[in-house]
Amino acid sequence: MNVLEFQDISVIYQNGKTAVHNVSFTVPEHSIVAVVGESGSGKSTLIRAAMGLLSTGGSVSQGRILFEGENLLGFSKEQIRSIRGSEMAMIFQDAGDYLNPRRKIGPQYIETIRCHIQVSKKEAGQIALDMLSRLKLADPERIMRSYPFQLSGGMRQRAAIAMAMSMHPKLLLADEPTSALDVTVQAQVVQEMLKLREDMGTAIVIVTHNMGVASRMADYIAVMKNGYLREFGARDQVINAPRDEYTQQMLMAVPELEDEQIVKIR
Amino acid sequence: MSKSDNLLRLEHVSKNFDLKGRGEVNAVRDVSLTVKSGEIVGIVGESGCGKSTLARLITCIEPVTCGQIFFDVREISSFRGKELRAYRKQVQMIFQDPSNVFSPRMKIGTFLMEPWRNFEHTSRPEAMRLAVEALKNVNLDEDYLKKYPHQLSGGELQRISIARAVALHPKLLICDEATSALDVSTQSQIINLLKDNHKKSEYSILMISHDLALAENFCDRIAVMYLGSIVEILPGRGLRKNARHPYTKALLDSVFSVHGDPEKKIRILTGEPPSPVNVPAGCAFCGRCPYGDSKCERETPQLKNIDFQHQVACHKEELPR
Amino acid sequence: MGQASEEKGAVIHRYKEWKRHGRKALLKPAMTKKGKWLRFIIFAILALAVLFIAFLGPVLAPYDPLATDYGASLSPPSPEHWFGTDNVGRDVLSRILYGAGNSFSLTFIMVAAVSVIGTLIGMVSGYFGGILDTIIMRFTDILLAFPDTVFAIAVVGMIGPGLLNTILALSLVWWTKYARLTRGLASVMRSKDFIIQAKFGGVKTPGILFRYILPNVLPQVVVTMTLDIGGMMLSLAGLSFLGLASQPPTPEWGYMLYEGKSYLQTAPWIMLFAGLAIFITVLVFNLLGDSLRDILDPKEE
Amino acid sequence: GTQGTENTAVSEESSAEENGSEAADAGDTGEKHVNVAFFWITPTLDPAVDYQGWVTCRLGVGEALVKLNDDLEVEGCVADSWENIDDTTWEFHIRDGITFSNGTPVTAEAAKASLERAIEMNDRAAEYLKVDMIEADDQTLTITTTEPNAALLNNLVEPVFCIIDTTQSEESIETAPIGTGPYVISSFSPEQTVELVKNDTYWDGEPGLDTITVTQIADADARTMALQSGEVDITNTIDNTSVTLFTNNSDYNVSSIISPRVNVAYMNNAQSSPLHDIELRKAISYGVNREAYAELIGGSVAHSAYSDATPFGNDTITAYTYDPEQAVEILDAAGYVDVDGDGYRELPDGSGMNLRYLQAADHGSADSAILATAVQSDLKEIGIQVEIFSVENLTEYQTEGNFDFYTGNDNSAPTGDPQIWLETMYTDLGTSGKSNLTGFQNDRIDEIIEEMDTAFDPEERYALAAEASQILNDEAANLFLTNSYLNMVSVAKVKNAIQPVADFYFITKDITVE
Amino acid sequence: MIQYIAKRLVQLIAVLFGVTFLTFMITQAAPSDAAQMQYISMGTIPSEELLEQTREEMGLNDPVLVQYGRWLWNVLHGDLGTSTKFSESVLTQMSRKLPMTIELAAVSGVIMVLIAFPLGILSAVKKNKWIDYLIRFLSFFGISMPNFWLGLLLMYVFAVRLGWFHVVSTNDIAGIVLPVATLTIPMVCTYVRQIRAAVLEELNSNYVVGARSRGISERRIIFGHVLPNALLPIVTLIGLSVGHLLGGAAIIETLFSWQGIGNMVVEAIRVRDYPLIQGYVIWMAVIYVMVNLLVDIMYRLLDPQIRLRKKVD
Ligand SMILES: Nc1ncnc2c1ncn2[C@@H]1O[C@H](COP(=O)(O)OP(=O)(O)OP(=O)(O)O)[C@@H](O)[C@H]1O
Ligand SMILES: Nc1ncnc2c1ncn2[C@@H]1O[C@H](COP(=O)(O)OP(=O)(O)OP(=O)(O)O)[C@@H](O)[C@H]1O
Ligand SMILES: [Mg+2]
Ligand SMILES: [Mg+2]
Ligand code: NI
Repeated sequence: MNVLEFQDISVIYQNGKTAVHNVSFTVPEHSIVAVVGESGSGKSTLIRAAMGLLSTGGSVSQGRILFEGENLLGFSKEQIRSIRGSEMAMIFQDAGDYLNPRRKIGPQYIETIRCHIQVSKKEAGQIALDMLSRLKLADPERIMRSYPFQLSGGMRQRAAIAMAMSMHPKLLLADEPTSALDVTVQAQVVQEMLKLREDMGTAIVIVTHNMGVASRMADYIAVMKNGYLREFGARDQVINAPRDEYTQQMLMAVPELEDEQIVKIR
Repeated sequence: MSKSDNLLRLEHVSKNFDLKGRGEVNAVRDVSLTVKSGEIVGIVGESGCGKSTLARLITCIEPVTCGQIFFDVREISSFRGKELRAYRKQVQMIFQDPSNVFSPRMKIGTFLMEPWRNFEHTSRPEAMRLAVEALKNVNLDEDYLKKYPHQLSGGELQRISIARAVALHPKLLICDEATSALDVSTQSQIINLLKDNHKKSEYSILMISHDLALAENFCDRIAVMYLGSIVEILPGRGLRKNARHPYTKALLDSVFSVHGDPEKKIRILTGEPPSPVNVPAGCAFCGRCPYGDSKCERETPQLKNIDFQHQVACHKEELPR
Repeated sequence: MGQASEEKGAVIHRYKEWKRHGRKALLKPAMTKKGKWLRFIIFAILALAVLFIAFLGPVLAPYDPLATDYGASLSPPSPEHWFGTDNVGRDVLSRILYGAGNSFSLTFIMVAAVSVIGTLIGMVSGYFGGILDTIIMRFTDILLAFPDTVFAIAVVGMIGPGLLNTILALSLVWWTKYARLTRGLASVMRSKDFIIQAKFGGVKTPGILFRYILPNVLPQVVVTMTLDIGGMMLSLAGLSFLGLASQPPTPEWGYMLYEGKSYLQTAPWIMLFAGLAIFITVLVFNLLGDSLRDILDPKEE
Repeated sequence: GTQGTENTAVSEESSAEENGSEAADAGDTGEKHVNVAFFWITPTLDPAVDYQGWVTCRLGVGEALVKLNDDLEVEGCVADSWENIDDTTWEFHIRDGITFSNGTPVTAEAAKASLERAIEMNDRAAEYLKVDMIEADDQTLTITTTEPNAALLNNLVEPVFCIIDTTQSEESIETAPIGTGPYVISSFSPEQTVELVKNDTYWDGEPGLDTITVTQIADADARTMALQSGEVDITNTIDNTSVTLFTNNSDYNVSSIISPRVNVAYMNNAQSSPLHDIELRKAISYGVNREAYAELIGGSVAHSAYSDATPFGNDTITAYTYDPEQAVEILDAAGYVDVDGDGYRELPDGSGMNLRYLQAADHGSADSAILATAVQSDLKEIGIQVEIFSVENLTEYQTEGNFDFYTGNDNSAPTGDPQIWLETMYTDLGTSGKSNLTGFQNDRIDEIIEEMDTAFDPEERYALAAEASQILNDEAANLFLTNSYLNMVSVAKVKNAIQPVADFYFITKDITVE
Repeated sequence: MIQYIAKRLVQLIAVLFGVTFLTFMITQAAPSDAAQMQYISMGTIPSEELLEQTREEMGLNDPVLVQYGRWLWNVLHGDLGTSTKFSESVLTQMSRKLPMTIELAAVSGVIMVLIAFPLGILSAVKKNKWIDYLIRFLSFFGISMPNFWLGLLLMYVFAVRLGWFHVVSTNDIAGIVLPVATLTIPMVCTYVRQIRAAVLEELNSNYVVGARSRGISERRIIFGHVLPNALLPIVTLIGLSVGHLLGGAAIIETLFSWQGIGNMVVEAIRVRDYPLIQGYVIWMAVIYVMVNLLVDIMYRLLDPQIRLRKKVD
């Protein structure tokens, strides 16, 4: 069964720009789909459309987005709100930016949990702490007591993942979750996300610039350019036998360490 | 050591930023490095490790806190006014984000003519002609002269920056993450452009990047920085093979390869770089280093030659490769 | 002083702007570019019309604004005197038309002088920073803390009333606003890559100030200037109303209000029309400035 | 005060239909109350300080030994009779049975103490009386002067000489001096309000009201509007144009008289000013249309330094009439011609002439500005250029002598006597010539003043004053423009609110409500 | 925190010195000195010798710095001199006028907040709906109106014609409504736009998107996140404008015969009452100091980024 399915989606912004053209692809259960493509190609637009969080003036002009078989676009505001965060969650490039800078992580976390299940603050706090420790974050209590800016980028990103995962959503949408991070930290986050899928079976759609990350994480890769989906396929096929010319070009352009290049030539 | 041999020499250069009562940022700590004429030297390291600061020190945008920088045997910290301008004519810089480099309200033409007009006092028409030529050099036509920066793409802007930077035949070109804001395909075009250009004219390049693979592809030598200091300088080729410092290795391990084996286990480095504010003595990497011991905590390791063109700052030189 | 006071200074500055003009709605309705231009053009035409009237006032005025006619004093609006006459029988319409010229030229001179001085000081202070910058900014901080008119009144009080002194007093407070604005922009720009790049292009300091920084602060300065025309006009009118600025019998709107105040009931037309003249002009320029900001403010993009 | 608030509440309810002239009703208590607006209430009420006595006097709290009636003649008050024993000795008899409002009898001793206190504390008081010695014997008060001072009787009406109970502490004199008037201060907030209650032991019959609230409203327009809005029941000195709102309106009573105040455009007779030339001054005097001004701001045409309200000699004086041709003739003859063709005449030596006219607002009244504008406009007609400077601190400019004209709205007979005024404004004699800012000098005027010192007969004094007036006119000393009106306006309920000619009076025992 | 306040206080005292010195110097530059003013207030022209003698007595011939020192010494002892106009101590004058100004400032401040907040928030939340357009349109009117003109019109309509309120200041409702209205109408108009902008700025920030993505309800987002955050700039500004109000709304106070400090200073200026003007300026400086301190403290309390920066590094 598919968790998410884009059916012929087009998104248009108020200034008349069509940012996404007739995109269709599916996200099967427990799978990781990486969306790659150059900047401005509509990657963020696409996954934000699924969340119903298009920035001002954007709207889906055509197509359907099926979440577990139901058309999200037909949902009422309240309906979509109730599945956000619980059924499908999202993380962003700079997690700190997407948390209220003037409130501690703890209250925001608890608030999120209590938006979806009827529990006391204390219980919610416990859930939060559990989740944080599950993601192997050192000193979860301190994280709960910290303001976003008091944590390093990596910590924040992982805390954000924890927050997103605490309702055990079926789908996690990640918009460039590692781009703002250092390579060493990026590796940590990538590993974490892979573990999530293993442990909880969450399907993940990850938007990234980094072909290396896409290649390492994804089961399927979607390549976008100028709002069009150029290629969608299983990871091995896209990486090793790209059909689309643009994909080929792009893969050629990615610099690789010497020893890896040998693999490529082979 | 002849004059032409060492174009740029940094000796124990440090830079602290005063945070006004909240301590000091040790952005660059005791860095020594040489760049030979015609050589391409890469500087890699994570965000915030002091790469850009180093570039700003070399270009006299910020004064050094201590240490000396020699350019063609002359110490640059004393440069003022005319001398400074003459120096900057020889040392050009290309910035990370091309959209920040252009004054939003200045036409490309004016921007391009600037070096000739100011350094050579060329007449306007002549400067214009030279500008067109410079544009051709980076595969752009003269229509661009009349455009405004916001009408162009990042790649085009970066080409124009390069065109201007190499216009007056500098001796040293500093590229501060010159391609990291661009898409991969644009990135490779720019890199190729730089490569071609470098072949034609004999300047040195100091290439700052956080992309190890890119650096390996492009540089003769690579300096790896961690928390403001250089931990290893090694030849550009065969990074994985040569790397000795645990940090360099960890960096290499963190790189995800497109064509690598997806099932390969990710070896991760725990923790994150400490804050550069008031860095304690000892090996800066010690806290995250799997081999760190009490000596590492106490003593700051110095760069030592261990091979041709290969220096490492680590107490554990004998560690397995 | 740390960032707290820097930020606070910025907030206070914004507040001042708001208080003077109150049009700093940072986010406008997401209007299309065309809509913005249309709005701007409409207000520009209106503003031009006001200016047109101001400078053609002497031609358009049916009477000599100074000619008294004791017999016809305080006569209500009529076909001969559209806006009625004042306490010594002068034609109110003619006085308003002539007054437009006076009110405008004063306001313009002031806005121009103040913006040039303020912008220069702000640019230099922001670009070079250092102790000079600190002093200038502390100074403006203090000036910002005083209510504008009251400060001007106090200065007028010390150096004596009169139009020139009033202008001086208002300018004394007002330049700080431009200085703050441009200083803020310049000090941010100072470390911008394009300024550094200019140095690599061999541009000398004056070149950087005038060819790189100035063009980039100019749009904001122009917007502020447009908005200031209204604010300045109100301040001037306020001081005139307290009898501290204009001298009789010069037709000037604020002063006409001052004169007309005693006839609020017996000859309301004097105040009504003078007040309306100020109100409409200020409104038009406020709207113009607002729409200009929409077009020029890069934040909108 | 609570009283005021109550009334307000009443007027608020009824105002919709009746515009709140109910205020005097004071609800159910049956108490007779009015709200009065003064244009000025002092920081303290001590009559001996500065001009504060004027306020004490206007409040109906303080009374002097003698007072002025509406013909500006002296009448008895605290003293019921007096005698001029010789050139330097005056004997007053203090009314029998008169008491201060606190019940203490007013003896000659008490009056003496009060006068001496005033003389000690106030230079003006000393100047007015030139006292050598005061003696008190039972109800008889004898004043001896150092030199003949024929103006003494008149000068004693000055409110600085209000007889107050000096046995009070200095603090209570400041906030609530005890006088002999019809009303007593019950509370005082400086520069804002005074609450008055009636003096039950008043010597001259029962005062017409139980309580009064007096509020300071400095601005004439505000006073007008406050009257209309029902906040106050009585006020005075409102602009002439505003008075038209109340005349022919049965809701209000208007009491209007010609005041002793004269609107003057003083001219600088000193060498430093072009107006030093009498021909120029004459031409200017012919060039101003006083009749029109009188119409414009309300009042009568002024003939001289002394208002029509004073008993000294206006009808005998030949004054200037509006005659622009004559003015032009004089100017042409004296060599003031327009050489450069700009429409304005130059000085005989050919240099430009632009006369500085200093104009200052007087108690918030617009009259001085109107007059300045009118004079400017009229003089333009005969080719004389005048530039008006609105100044607030007139005195500062006057002292510098940096003016050609300045405005004045002056009471030339503050105590009903002509001498003081002439002495201060037109001579440099002795110490008293303090305010002769225009540099006027005339030997005959100096003589007249000396004669006045010993002219004890009022008729003689009046004749001297008239002569002086004529000289001032002949010399074209200043532009005496109009005599102002004084108005007192009250709501219909209020009876007997009459504007007295001497404007240091206001609240009288006669004012009452129906 | 206490240490911080102490530090700020020291800085602010320096400001106080600066301001007082400046005023003192400006007064020195005035055309007539204190000796002249003394005579002028008596309406007399002193001779040169007399003037010189008085100057000597008053110490006006001492070096300026000595005079400033003496003056400051007196000020520190609560002696601000004697008002030339009212021949009364400046301190008494001011202590009489201040309560009035404070009353007006407090009432206006509260009313302004009560009106401006709901309107501003409404306008932001209903961005680009007709109510937003209406509010913004009206606010332009309020801002462009000369406030004394507005005051006079209000006075005429509501006091003279309708008789609802008083023309002249009194301490009851009827007396305070009009000045407060005249003061608050333009202020409300500016604040509505400001609050709208601040709320919109917050609404457009990423954390709102973040909160939405976590399924938090719109109401909670607005009242739990956006408003508290928007409060920081707004509260600061309101603090400041209360500071301004405390400086006395000169024109309004004059117009409504409100016996406050603004009215006083206008009068003082009219008659060149330098000691009174100086007293006023000192009061303003004190307000500046207080408001600044309050604003800074508020910043520290409300913005954890600033409060905790030290610990972060
Ligand atoms: N609010 C908006 N209004 C108008 N156009 C928009 C808006 N947001 C995005 N766009 C446009 O839509 C296109 C797609 O943007 P999007 O952010 O989805 O790209 P992206 O692939 O995520 O790029 P990046 O890799 O830089 O994040 C871009 O051309 C962008 O300019
Ligand atoms: N002007 C400054 N004042 C204070 N600290 C500074 C300043 N400039 C840089 N730093 C600090 O110095 C350190 C090094 O900064 P630098 O910009 O050189 O890093 P970088 O290696 O170029 O990072 P990136 O890859 O993100 O560009 C950082 O911690 C930074 O915060
Ligand atoms: Mg994106
Ligand atoms: Mg950098
Ligand atoms: Ni080590």
